Amino acid sequence: MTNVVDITNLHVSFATDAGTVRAVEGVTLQVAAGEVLAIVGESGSGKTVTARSILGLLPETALSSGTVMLTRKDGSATHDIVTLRGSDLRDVRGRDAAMVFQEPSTALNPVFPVGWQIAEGLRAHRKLSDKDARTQAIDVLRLVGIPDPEHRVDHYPHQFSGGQKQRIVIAQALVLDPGLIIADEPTTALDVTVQAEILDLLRRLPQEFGSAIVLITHNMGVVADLADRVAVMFNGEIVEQADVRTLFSSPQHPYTQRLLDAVPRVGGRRLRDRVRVADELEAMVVDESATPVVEASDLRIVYPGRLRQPSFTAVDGVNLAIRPGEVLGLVGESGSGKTTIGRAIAGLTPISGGSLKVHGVEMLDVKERVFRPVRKRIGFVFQDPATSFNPLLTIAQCVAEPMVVHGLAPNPEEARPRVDELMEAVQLPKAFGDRFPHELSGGQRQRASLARALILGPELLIADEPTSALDVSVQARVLDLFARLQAELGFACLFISHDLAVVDLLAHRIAVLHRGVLVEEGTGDEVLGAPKHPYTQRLLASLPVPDPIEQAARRETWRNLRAHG
Amino acid sequence: SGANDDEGGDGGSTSAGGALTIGTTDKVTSLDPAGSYDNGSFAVQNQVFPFLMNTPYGSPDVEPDIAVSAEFTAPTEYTVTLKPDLKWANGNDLTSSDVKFSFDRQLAIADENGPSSLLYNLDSVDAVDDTTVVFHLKSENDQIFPQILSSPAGPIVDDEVFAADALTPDNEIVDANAFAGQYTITSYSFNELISYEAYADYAGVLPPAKTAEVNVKYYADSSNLKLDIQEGNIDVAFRSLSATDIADLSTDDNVKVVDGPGGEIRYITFNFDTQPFGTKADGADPAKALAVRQAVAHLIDRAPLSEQVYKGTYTPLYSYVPDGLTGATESLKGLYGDGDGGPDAAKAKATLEAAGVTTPVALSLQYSNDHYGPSSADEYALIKDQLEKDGLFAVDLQTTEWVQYSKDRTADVYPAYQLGWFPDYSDADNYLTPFFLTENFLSNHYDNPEVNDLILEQATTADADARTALIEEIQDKVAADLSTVPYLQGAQVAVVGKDVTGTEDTLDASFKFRYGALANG
Amino acid sequence: MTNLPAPDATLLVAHAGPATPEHTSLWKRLPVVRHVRTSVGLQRTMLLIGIVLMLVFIVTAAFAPLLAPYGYAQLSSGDVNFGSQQPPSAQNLLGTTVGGYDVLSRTIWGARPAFLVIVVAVTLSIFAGVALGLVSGYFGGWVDRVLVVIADALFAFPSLLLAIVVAIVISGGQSSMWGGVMAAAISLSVVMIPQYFRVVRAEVVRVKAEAFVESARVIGSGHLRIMGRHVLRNSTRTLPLILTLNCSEAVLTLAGLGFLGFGIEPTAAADWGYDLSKSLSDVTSGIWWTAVPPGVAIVLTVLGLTLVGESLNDLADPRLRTRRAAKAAVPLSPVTAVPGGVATDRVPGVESIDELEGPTDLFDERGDR
Amino acid sequence: MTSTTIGAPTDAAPAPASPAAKSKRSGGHLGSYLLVRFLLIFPTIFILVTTVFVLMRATGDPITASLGGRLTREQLDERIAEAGYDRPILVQYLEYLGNIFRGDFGTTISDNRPVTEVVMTYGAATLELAFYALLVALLVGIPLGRIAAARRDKGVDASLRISGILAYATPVFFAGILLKLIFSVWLGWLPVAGRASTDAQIELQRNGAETGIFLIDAISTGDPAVVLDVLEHAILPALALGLLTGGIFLRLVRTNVIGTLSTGYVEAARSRGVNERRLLRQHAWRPALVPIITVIGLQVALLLSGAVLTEKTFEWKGLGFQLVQYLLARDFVAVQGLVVLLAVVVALTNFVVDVIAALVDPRIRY
Ligand SMILES: Nc1ncnc2c1ncn2[C@@H]1O[C@H](COP(=O)(O)OP(=O)(O)OP(=O)(O)O)[C@@H](O)[C@H]1O
Ligand SMILES: Nc1ncnc2c1ncn2[C@@H]1O[C@H](COP(=O)(O)OP(=O)(O)OP(=O)(O)O)[C@@H](O)[C@H]1O
Ligand SMILES: [Mg+2]
Ligand SMILES: [Mg+2]
Repeated sequence: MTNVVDITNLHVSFATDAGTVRAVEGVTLQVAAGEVLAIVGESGSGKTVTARSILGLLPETALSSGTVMLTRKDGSATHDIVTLRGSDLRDVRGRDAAMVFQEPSTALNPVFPVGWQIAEGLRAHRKLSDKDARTQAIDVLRLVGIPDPEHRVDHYPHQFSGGQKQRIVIAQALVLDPGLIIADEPTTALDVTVQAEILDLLRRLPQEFGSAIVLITHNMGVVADLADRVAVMFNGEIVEQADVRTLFSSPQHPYTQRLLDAVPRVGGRRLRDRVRVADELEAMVVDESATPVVEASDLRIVYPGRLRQPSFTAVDGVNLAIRPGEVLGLVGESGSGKTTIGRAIAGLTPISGGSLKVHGVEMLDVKERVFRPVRKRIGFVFQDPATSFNPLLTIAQCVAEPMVVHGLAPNPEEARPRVDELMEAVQLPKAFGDRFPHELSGGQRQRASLARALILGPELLIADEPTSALDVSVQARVLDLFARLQAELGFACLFISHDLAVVDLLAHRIAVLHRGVLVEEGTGDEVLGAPKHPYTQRLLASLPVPDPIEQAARRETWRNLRAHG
Repeated sequence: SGANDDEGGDGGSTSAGGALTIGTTDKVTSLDPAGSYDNGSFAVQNQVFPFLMNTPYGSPDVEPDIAVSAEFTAPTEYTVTLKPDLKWANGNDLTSSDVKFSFDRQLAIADENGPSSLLYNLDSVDAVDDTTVVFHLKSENDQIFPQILSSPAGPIVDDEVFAADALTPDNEIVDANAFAGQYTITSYSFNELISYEAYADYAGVLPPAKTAEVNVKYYADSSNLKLDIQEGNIDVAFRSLSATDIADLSTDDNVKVVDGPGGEIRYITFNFDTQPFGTKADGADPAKALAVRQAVAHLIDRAPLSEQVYKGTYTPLYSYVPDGLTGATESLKGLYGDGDGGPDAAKAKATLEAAGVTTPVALSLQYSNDHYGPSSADEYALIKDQLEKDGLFAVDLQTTEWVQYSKDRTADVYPAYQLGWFPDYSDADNYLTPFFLTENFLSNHYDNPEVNDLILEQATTADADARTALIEEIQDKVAADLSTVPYLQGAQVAVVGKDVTGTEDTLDASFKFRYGALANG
Repeated sequence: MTNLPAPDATLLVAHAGPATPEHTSLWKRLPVVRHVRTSVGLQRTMLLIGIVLMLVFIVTAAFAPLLAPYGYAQLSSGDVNFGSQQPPSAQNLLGTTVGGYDVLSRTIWGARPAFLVIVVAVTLSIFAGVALGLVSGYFGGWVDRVLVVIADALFAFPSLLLAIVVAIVISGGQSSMWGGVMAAAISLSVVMIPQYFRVVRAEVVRVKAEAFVESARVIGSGHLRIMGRHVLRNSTRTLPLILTLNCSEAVLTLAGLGFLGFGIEPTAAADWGYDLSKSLSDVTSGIWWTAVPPGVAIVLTVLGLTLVGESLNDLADPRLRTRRAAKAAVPLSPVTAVPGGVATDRVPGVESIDELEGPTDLFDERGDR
Repeated sequence: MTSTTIGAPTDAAPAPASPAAKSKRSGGHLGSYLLVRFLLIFPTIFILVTTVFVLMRATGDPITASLGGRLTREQLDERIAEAGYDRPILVQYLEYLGNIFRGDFGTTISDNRPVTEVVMTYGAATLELAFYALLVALLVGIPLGRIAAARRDKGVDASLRISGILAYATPVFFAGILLKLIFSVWLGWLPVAGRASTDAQIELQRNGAETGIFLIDAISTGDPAVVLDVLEHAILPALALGLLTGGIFLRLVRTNVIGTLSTGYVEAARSRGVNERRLLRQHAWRPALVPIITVIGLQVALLLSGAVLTEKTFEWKGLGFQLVQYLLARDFVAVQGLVVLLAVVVALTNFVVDVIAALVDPRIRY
């Protein structure tokens, strides 16, 4: 079999304000026709740069050397992209290799109909009438599974759902029938359930169109699901290349091993157990009879509508309780109301009906004055560590802020000893306290965020997707730390995540939310081991597991579920 | 004749049939004489409305216009007999009823912008028969009244067109062709363009218009007026070009700069209450106050004001009544300065010393930056310089926008300030009565009973020579008191194409610019 | 502690991101200094040209008495009268004006009132505008809506006309230098307050939704503390830009006021706009030296200020900055301004549709511009 | 290519709770959106009128303005009282609002003309000038802005931007006199000032000059010489004001196009081989248009500001220039009338701009 792309000794560096940044250093890589190659590796390791080099899509500030030989699907021509310029380069783009971008919403032009946008690719490569272009666009839309394509072809991107948008982006790549499709994190922006659909679509491309795929992803489950071969990148180099099964079963390079080890799995060993074993902590027994820290009954939260827009019920009749020392995992797909519940407990969103008691305070029509003392006893960890710190304050000042606000310290300086204590607890060097948030990495910031949440010794912690913005390996560390601290300090916790595996690692009990309704609740084993509600089942089935063999089996289950659901 | 004003340079004779185009930066407020009291509007009314009294070309004195006679028939009765068979341009008869109507409505409407205040002495009007009108006056033998009949309060209007108790819109007047002056208006675009056509049946004191068709363009910016006359796009530019423009144009062979006496004067007013040592100021002392005024009069150097600031478009003025009017003197010339019109610092110093005034005298001087043309600032910068040069004064020069200025000056806020005056009619009285009576519009608390009586006397003195003598005496007396210090008199300056004739007929002491006198080529 | 990995060095360093985790000195973090440092190529050249012009302007204003050969209201030197409209000579290097002043001296002195007007106007408006924008954007509600409509209405009114009205109200036209400066400055600030208001409010609305403000709320900070400590300082990003653009607007408005007869009394101060307007009739009479110097001074000052403003804008906006780092594609909500007005340069994103949802958002959306 | 459908769509109809549903608008949305926008015109006008009323009363009265140099204090006071300007300001305000509400704008104090007529004549003139200037600004700003964006940070870009700033930095009255010197005096190509030559204007006048927009009036005379004349007169003012605004537009277009040029969708189109020209003219241009149009709408206010100076410089007897005159005369009635017109124009422009933006941007349209 011929190689669609053959990269030899590729070096890419960027000129930046801070000097030259070497992004890719000596990558050599081949992709055979019809093959799916996954590139994995931590953030910043050069995956995207490598992929973009294949299309010559690097910015002007980039300097590349080496060769990238790209062969046309019918084998009629081969070009070295590194040296190609101008119209020759344009001729190759889209026809020999096409790209599927990560964010479907930014990859589509908001002011043109999708049909027009698909036809643009065709028009760039050959002359054809508007009518033909439209026919082709409709055909390809149908191929990628957009219903009623004759009609939808004239719609604008915002009229499609996220999954559909990603299908359209794939259609744009497909319509030119390229020999290679480069998909850079094609599902990261999507919900698990939607992700499964897109993966299903991608999986069929090599078989039915004979296109090879270069797939870049963080998600080892996706790799297991889709890839034939895997290349692992680290610091701009490829440290390991192997057949997918080989890689998963016997990773060679230490980095690969660490990477695979960091991937959370449903039903894997629970972190809290691990922590307990390691530190010989007492098993924390959740006292079922203790007064719950949080108790919701028939909780309703409605976002008021505006100007002829109906109001929107985000949370509808939810009953739940969190007891002291208990970690409750809250899962559900995007928009199901997880954050809303978390915010309601923290007093950020008013509730509209039912009852919600937090530390015994009824939140319905609560006055800030009444709730303020309670705030001391609640910690909150936000999803995105980058934005949850005031960029103008140092980490120490940020972490000390709760103490100052609650009068426990007159100013951030006085609070410093306690801040240092907590920095240590979250395993950050004390000196980091004097840095500004942007001077920390994502994982470090999230630790600092944890420190801030814990500084007042809260009895309840609300963590809204605290690790979803982090890399797998970093996520693993933060989760570890989290579990350890929980075991040590014994706070109750509402742990919100869309990732079942993550929740399973930490939570005593798991609650599944679907469109504002709590569909299932129970221990991890109950909910994830033997889900009763079809939604939970589907959710579980759409989750790709980082194991090629097991994933192949799950895929079947998922197909069946979908066929019947 | 189409659009052809863009080829410039051929002397403005491009208008067809000898039509004359005049440019001006004046503004019209209203065609209706009851609704306007300003130069721009009066300039138009002057061309198109008849008057009972008017000034013939070249004279400052009034004569009956559409009347055969006008005289006092009793001490408070002024009787005017109209010429017979007068017609308005629209065919209506012009009779005594129009005359009565015109003055009655002035008094009835008494518009805030109107000149009805000029009719202070008019009690009532009787139309005795078709050609006879009797004005009943409040005070006897008013020698000013004939002048008033030629003033902005004097135009006669058509009683079939104008409303009796409200202002009549310009367009209605034009549409009704209610004119009977040298010209009628054929096309009227407010403050943009007015087209005139000579009125064939004009029956006034002036000769028939020399040019049948006249267009007047209104400019907002004098530099455009200048460029247009320079480029030959217009034939006449009258009021107001900047001194620089005039100086430049006078070197231009394609145009002529012509001038005549002007009625406009500039003077510094002293507030007798608040000026240094004034009656309500610190250390009030009339003698010292007078010394201060005299010192100012000694120090002012009119020649550079005229030459440097106004490039000769204003000339030095040494009395209250401007040159060109009957009775004008040069009272201040002998009394102050070097006796020859120049300044004299030594005299000023001596005067102040004699009165025991310590120098420098702090003098707060105000001028209006927007009412008397763009050069006021330069004018007063120079005056400040002149007063301060020898260390006798320390001038605090300030300027204020006109409306505030008008309020402040009468509210005794300004110790000394700029004013200007443009006459309502060309008689010396118009430069005396408003200023130096005890109750005057200056409200500067100047009060000289002798002057007051003399002014009232001249107004009722029928004998012309005796009246002139009185007027001269008043000027001398006020010059000694220095209620105000006059220093400049505006010349009427017109810039005309090199073929335009007749300007000498109208640039006279009547201060009325009459288009009918002009001809092109 | 066997199983729990200690924070290992590779991880920390690998994720430190492109910004070196070093303390940058305060000096280097100052707005303009930082911008010069981060700029390159033509962008840097333009910024530097702007800064040089601005410095020349400031230095001239500060040292006018030393730089100018004569006083601004001096009509003669020794016993020699300068005379009016004299061409350039050894005595008067750039000739004299119609009023008999030395053109060069007045042009140099003219930097002063321009500078003062700028300083006073900006000080007056920035505090009021920022405070109103902060409160309005933070609390929202009806007060906010009303303020936004008022600001928009004032914004819609031609600024020069407003300046005239205010000039009349304040001082009845100008007289003394301070009177003139204050009148121009106050009238300008009437027009500028809405601009600061809009910009700051838009930023506040954006910042208010940021997680760190939420986190301040969660820990129970009071409104005052949140506004002062968290929101305000993070909402001043676009101020330097608006500031420089307003400065150029101030210079131009002053010139316009001068043209319409509201300039500063020439014996009180030298005012470029006033001098320029006085020299218009000179231009048509072939006297170039009275008009060109104040005209060029205005143009260069505005050019300098605008260049600085534009460069700051370009550098603040990652989409406009040359050679931005790849990771710098942080989705800032880019509010930029155009001379004379504030503009959105927002890339239409998905979120903008949400802003069109209801009345509140209509205001939000406008506030952005 | 086979024609099998891949992947059955379960996400075809977006779940109501999904964020995608948020951006799905019912058809009536545009309508109510525009309605709100339209209704905003009224508070804007109200605020402007009130502001101007208060400010104007604070500046003095029309009687002092016109007769302050002629009458004594007592005579002035008497006349002021007669005209009712000494009454409590609130009474005057309510009376004024009442009149406006009844559609009675009154007649001007200083020159006794119906305000509606004043507004029509001068409004038409300014509208005409603004239209020409906008045309120039668009013709200059858009193509040059696009060129600058495409050649960003190259020499062309820098010189275009600096020219743009210079156009904006030169006071319009100064630029105006230079233009006049060059084109009217030295070259003799164009008239110095005014909206039409004397003869043409007389012809227009005779023909009724119905609309006050000279170009339309000229066309309705059917005399090509008049049309030509009117157009000739418009060139310099349009250039002076248009270049100033064009400089701003150039910058605006540049910034926005650069912004969209670096977006994901342009990048995506590039990755499919679409050429740079097309990227600039289609893919980057349309999305950039929405903010550009919005800001252009806001520039109308600035344009009117500039018009004050331009009108005076070029004898274009329009609204801005007259407003200054009336202001100096303290003619409340006239100023307020003109301000109402101004507010309506600005508010309407913003409204129209929003409609256009809605038409360009499907996310608002649907
Ligand atoms: N335009 C650019 N200018 C400067 N540096 C760049 C640029 N693009 C990428 N880099 C740098 O090159 C390195 C590799 O980046 P790349 O985008 O390929 O990482 P990645 O592996 O795709 O990471 P992620 O998983 O976060 O997408 C990074 O250090 C990045 O900062
Ligand atoms: N302020 C708001 N006004 C109106 N609707 C809102 C608001 N905030 C959230 N919603 C809607 O409420 C629903 C639940 O939102 P929520 O943020 O709780 O979801 P989530 O489960 O946290 O989703 P994700 O996983 O994407 O974070 C969504 O449909 C969202 O669009
Ligand atoms: Mg990447
Ligand atoms: Mg959420």
